[in-house]
Amino acid sequence: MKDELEKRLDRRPNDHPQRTALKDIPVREELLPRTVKTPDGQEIRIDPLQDYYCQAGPTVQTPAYTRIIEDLFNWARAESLWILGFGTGCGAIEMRPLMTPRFDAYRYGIQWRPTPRQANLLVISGYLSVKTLKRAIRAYEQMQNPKYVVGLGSCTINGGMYWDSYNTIKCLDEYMPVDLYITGCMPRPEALLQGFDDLKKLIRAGKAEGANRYAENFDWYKTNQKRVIRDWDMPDYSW
Amino acid sequence: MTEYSNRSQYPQARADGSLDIDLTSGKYLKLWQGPNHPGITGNMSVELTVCGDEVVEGKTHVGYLHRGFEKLMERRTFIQCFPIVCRICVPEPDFNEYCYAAAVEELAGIEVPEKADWIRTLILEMGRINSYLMYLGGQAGAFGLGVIGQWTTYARDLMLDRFEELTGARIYHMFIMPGGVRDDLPEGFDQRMEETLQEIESTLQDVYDTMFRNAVFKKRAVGLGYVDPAWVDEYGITGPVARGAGVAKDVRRDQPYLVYDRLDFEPVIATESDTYARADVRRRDLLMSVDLIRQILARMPRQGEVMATLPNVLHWKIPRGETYVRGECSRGEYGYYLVTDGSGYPRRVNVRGPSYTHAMTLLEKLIVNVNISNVAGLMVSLHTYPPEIER
Amino acid sequence: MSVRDLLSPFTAWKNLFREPVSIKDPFNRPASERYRGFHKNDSEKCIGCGTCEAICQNGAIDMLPADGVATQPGDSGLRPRIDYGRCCWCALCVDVCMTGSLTMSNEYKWVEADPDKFRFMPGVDKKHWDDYEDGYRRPDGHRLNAPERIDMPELAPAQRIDSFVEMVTGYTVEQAQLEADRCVTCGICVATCPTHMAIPDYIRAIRDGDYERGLKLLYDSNPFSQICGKVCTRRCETTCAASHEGDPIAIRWLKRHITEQVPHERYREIIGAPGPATGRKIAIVGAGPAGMTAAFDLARAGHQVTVYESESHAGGMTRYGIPEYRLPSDTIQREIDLIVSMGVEMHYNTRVGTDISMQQLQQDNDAVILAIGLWMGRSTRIPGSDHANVFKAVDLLRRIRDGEAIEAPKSLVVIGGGNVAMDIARSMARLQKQQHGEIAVTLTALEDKAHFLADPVEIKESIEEQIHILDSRGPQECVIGDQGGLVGLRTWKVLSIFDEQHRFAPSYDENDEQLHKGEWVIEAIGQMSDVSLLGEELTEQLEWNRGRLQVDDDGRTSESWLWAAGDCVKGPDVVTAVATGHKVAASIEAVFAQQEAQT
Amino acid sequence: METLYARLKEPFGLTDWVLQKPDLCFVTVAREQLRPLLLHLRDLEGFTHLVLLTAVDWIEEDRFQLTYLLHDRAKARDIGVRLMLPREDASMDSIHELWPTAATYQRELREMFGIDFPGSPRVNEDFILEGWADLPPYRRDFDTLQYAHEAYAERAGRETRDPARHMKEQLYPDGGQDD
Amino acid sequence: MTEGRGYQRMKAQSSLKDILAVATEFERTARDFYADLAPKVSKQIRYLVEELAEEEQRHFDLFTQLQSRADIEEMLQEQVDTPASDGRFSDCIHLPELGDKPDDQAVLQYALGREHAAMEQYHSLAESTAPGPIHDLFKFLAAEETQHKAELEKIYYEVVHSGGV
Repeated sequence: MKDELEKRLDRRPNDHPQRTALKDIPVREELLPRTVKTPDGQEIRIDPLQDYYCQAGPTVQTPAYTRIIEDLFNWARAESLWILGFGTGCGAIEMRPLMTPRFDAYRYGIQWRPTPRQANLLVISGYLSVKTLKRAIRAYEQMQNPKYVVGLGSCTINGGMYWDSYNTIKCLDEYMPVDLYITGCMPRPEALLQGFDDLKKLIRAGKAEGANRYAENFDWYKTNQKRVIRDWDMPDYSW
Repeated sequence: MTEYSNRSQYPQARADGSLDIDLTSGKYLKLWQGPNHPGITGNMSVELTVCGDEVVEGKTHVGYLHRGFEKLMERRTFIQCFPIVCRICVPEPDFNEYCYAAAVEELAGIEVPEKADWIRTLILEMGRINSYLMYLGGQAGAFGLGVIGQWTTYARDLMLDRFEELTGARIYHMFIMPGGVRDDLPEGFDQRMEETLQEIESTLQDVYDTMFRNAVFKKRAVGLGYVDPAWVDEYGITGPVARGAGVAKDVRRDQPYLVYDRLDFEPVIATESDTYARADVRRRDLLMSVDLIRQILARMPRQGEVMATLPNVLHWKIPRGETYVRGECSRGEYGYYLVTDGSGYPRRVNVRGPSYTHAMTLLEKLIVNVNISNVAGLMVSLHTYPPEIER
Repeated sequence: MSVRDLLSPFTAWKNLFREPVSIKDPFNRPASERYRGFHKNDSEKCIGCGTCEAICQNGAIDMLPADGVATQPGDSGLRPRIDYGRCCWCALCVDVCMTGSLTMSNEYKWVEADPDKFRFMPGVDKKHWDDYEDGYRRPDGHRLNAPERIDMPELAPAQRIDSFVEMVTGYTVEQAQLEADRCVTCGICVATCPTHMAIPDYIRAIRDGDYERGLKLLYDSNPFSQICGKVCTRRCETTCAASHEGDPIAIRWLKRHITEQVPHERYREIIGAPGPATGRKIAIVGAGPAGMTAAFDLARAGHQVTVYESESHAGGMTRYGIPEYRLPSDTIQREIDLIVSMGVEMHYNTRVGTDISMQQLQQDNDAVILAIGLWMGRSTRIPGSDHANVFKAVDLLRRIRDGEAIEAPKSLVVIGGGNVAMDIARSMARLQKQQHGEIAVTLTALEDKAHFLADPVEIKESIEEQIHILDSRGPQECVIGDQGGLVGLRTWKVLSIFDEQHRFAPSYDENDEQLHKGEWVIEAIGQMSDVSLLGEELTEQLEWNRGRLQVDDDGRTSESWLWAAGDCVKGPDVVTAVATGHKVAASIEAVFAQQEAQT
Repeated sequence: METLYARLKEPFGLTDWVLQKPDLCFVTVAREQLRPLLLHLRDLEGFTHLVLLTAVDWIEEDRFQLTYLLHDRAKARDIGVRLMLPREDASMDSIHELWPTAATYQRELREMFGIDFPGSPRVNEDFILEGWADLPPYRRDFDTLQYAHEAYAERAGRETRDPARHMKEQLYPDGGQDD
Repeated sequence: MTEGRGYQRMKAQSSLKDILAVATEFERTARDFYADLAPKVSKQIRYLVEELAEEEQRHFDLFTQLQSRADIEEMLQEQVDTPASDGRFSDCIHLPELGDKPDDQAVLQYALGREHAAMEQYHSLAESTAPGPIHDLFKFLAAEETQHKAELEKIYYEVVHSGGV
């Protein structure tokens, strides 16, 4: 899998003369261990990296049940696509018509959720700036398994019109496992519905294995992520 | 102005003007609102320092949508810039197209056919309606009135249908080209537009009844985010935020462009200068746009060209010069500062969206003392779109 | 707060009684008529010029060879492949498409698990939206480049009709810039130009105002650039991408413009001096464009070149076949002087075969080039065509260019519809105007107007100059009066010239007979080479191919020492002559190099 | 506008006056005159609104142009004040006390052009970019395409041909006079 | 062969056999004429004459074969109405004065006239014979000559009408 991904993507050396030495990136203030006084006057010691995050990496989730049960589960998963309401790029603007009466995605079991913990579908609605990529990875990692990623718009596929921008990533599948792409700039609500419908079919067929791909190739994805996120100041896995 | 604060808890200012906030004291909590947060206007975030449920300091963080347009345009020819500018502001892309086209036309000395000016005006007003409808949904949603957003998004979608049949696209229209507009109005457009306008008016009446005459909304919006008229110049405030403060600032009237000098309208103002007043200014402005569209369709010439003859755009060079072109978009003054150097590429483009000042300095000023639950409502009331800040 | 504020929101309940606004089937909702959806390309119409690729700011378009599409003059054989991982559907590619082949459908749904599948070649890779009717196409009149050519300023008919002064005055810098601006730099024309001039590059030089670079580019491939700038048959313009939906770029006039912008004394320096002497000797028979081009190349390579010319001046047909009003003598002279300045030895008034034999040339030189052109006019050989007042156009044109005083008849008839016919008709009209004040020239051609061999511009200008042009007339007889004087030409109406297989098979309507009055009849139907100078022996030794000298691709004859170039091999056309001149020179160089390698 | 220029030309040493359109002009001012000029324009001439502050990189001339665009609403007119800065270690006086919004513009200029505005609030904090370690991206000598090529993976499988070259290869591979 | 003799023969005899004999003679003389001409013309246009000679040889061979076939003996005795308007056929049997060194145009003009006459003649002969092998033969020959003439006209146009530039 890793080899295949490597092959598909035109690799370029990370270091080039123009780039100056990295700034010395300190760990975020919030992540430093500290002693905090609670409102009731108690002093407690907090080490965020220990206390807030899981130390283990992601694991592959294997079907634990018989075929029939698994199919039933997949049917249920397919009919409950809960999208994380994280508008990462311009495509987010077509999500609103989609979720409102005219296109009414709710009738297809699709709804918006405000937090990653409640969502199983991350829609990357267009280009990702490096700054947003960092948040998108955290959001993705915080989502429960099984989870899916849909790339929306040509800019997620091969950079789109930001192909020469210094601040956006070009191929989304380099940084997170993508189950489906919907092309367009931007795709219309109908195209999104079509995409979600196709995703449902994939899930029902048990082929939407992005999360497992992520777990299997975690190191590869991390390397790619860290290659572009130059100020990596967070735990490697944000679960 | 409602008094929310209990100043005894407040941090003191240091000598350099920043606040003396000691997170380890336990008095303060750092709370990030956004970028992934339902109460945020687009992909941005506000770093809040709260004391209890009251904000003592708020810092706007942008850059999540930065694509470097101003840089990208420097390596695109003048015509190649035309499709990318609309991406700078998603909910109201047409202003980018217009301002860019007008700046290029001015520096290149291109005369735009009159009919194209009318169609451009029509499109800009249609875009304004879209943007306001989206705003109303957002503003209501920020205070828990979810249904308004359902209605306005539906109404907006009807307008998107009109956009689609006129321009060939729903969101990024890429219709206002340097030199004019791409095409004429389609057959039977007026009729369908009138139907859409009536639907929008009816929706707005519903919105008025359920939002503006709603005790909940009034309770939360009145008095929130007071903007002193004196700040208008100091903070570079434009558009409905300024008009809500009683300052009748409207580029359409002050420095008429396109065909605004041939249309009848007066800038909408309110004096209370709070979230409610601004919402109401926008609602009335929206109705005015409905009226303007009717005026445009009644008065525009139906014959003639819609596009000037361009030189071969593949090697179109524009002599050295600089200019600034502004227009009144739904959030305020939108402007393009274009510098050319005689080559086939812009030397420098600076896009100045109204959110640049509203979401940064003004929001950071207004957010202090606000209850956390009202932060979203306050942000929406400034009607800011982050991509036009960072571009 | 009032009670009203509490009650008013309840009006929302009225929506209970409303029809739902949801779209019942959002999966099959067609987009609007103008929607900019997925691309379509009419592969037949597309010429692979790559202008779509050039304008795409997303770098979404690649030009690649397509299955079933052949590379041929006017069609690169490439077709656009679009990457939907890049496209933004701005449709600039549709707007700029030079042939109008690229359009858009109103299809918009495309979902894939594999991101590599979003690349496709519209019109070649079949898609279900290929036959969609709706979708964006360039609106009428919406152009991103000016479709109309900048008119070349020229003397009005009244000003030019009584003189041989050059009628075309040349572009101003502003006009040339505007015209050069129209070029989309696709380079499709280069393959059509016989000598493959770097057309887009020198047009770019005009846009940049860098005329010296432009001149260098011209002379890199064409030492007759000044002449071609005025009289080239400009086949390049027939394949110009701009010609599909507008006027082709005035490539010839732009070339002329470059040559006019550079001071003549700078030419030699820009073009560069010849290389060191090699001691090799080459004889060239004929100082026309082919011979002189070969002379230019070979002299620049350092060889000793001698040119034998039977006339008193060099230039061949450009001097003796083209009237002064189209190509002034000083232009030709400048061109020739430039070539001669590379160290070419000229022998004028020397007729090979009479003054010096081919055998002699063979003995004295390492190689001999035959560039003898097509100097003998063909006759229709209709009855009466041997009358003293029946002339051949080439002969007359030569006499006029030689400065001979010709007494023009009061009326005359020209047979032929090619450029030579136009040249002689217009030359004679000028003489008539000068001598009699009246013009009475009738021009008859077999072809109908749509199939005239002459340049349309020539026809237009001839009509402006009061030449009476009759198309579809088949000459039958030069009618001789009782006193033995010529009365005119009798013709039949041509019903058709070509049969279904496009073969020449004229059919006449014998009932539609006309007599065109004329004291002279001038035949301008074709020319041939005078190969008698070769002598019987050499003629027998050489291989021939259907009446022409048999040469290989490089212009080499069956005799290892003899090459042939120009109209006598392939023509008649100045720029083709130049191209064959280059070829022959290159071939000789290659043979020399081979010989060097062997010794 | 002409009278305004005539009045201010001498006292503030203005040069390169351009009347771009009836309600917009540009002038160039020397660094030490900038602050007095802005104050004069704001307080006495009615140019109370700072529309924008941005920079242009004239790398060939080795300098940055700062443009302060001011708006006078009462008279509906604008003036663009240009100021030229040497490119090397570019630094300029902050005007955030004249207009609080200037601080944001100055932060952006600091980040995108590397022009320093000492004393401007939060001027050294990341604004739009995060963890940026290269040249400030709006500088002309920063090549965004090259950066994108080197920093980000692109999908393989793209290639293209030049029509003229392809035709030469196909139709007259050896016959070209012009290579 | 002198002028008029062929024509007389054609007029007088009207059995198919005789018609064939005249036609054979026609092709034979032409073949000989071209064959004789070939070495005389300049080498550059010799191809033209040689091609013409080959063409006539083919026709001549065809007739010779036909006459030697026994199975059509009977049919050959059949009387047919000879076309009245056939002057050209016999005219063309007569050898033209092409001069010592004819050029390509002269050769082509002669050949064209000859093909034209032959074409018309075979055409009318085909019309006046009853359906059967002979009828088909004349039809075939008429088509042959028509095509041949078309080819020659094309060559003529290309050689003579180069159009001029």
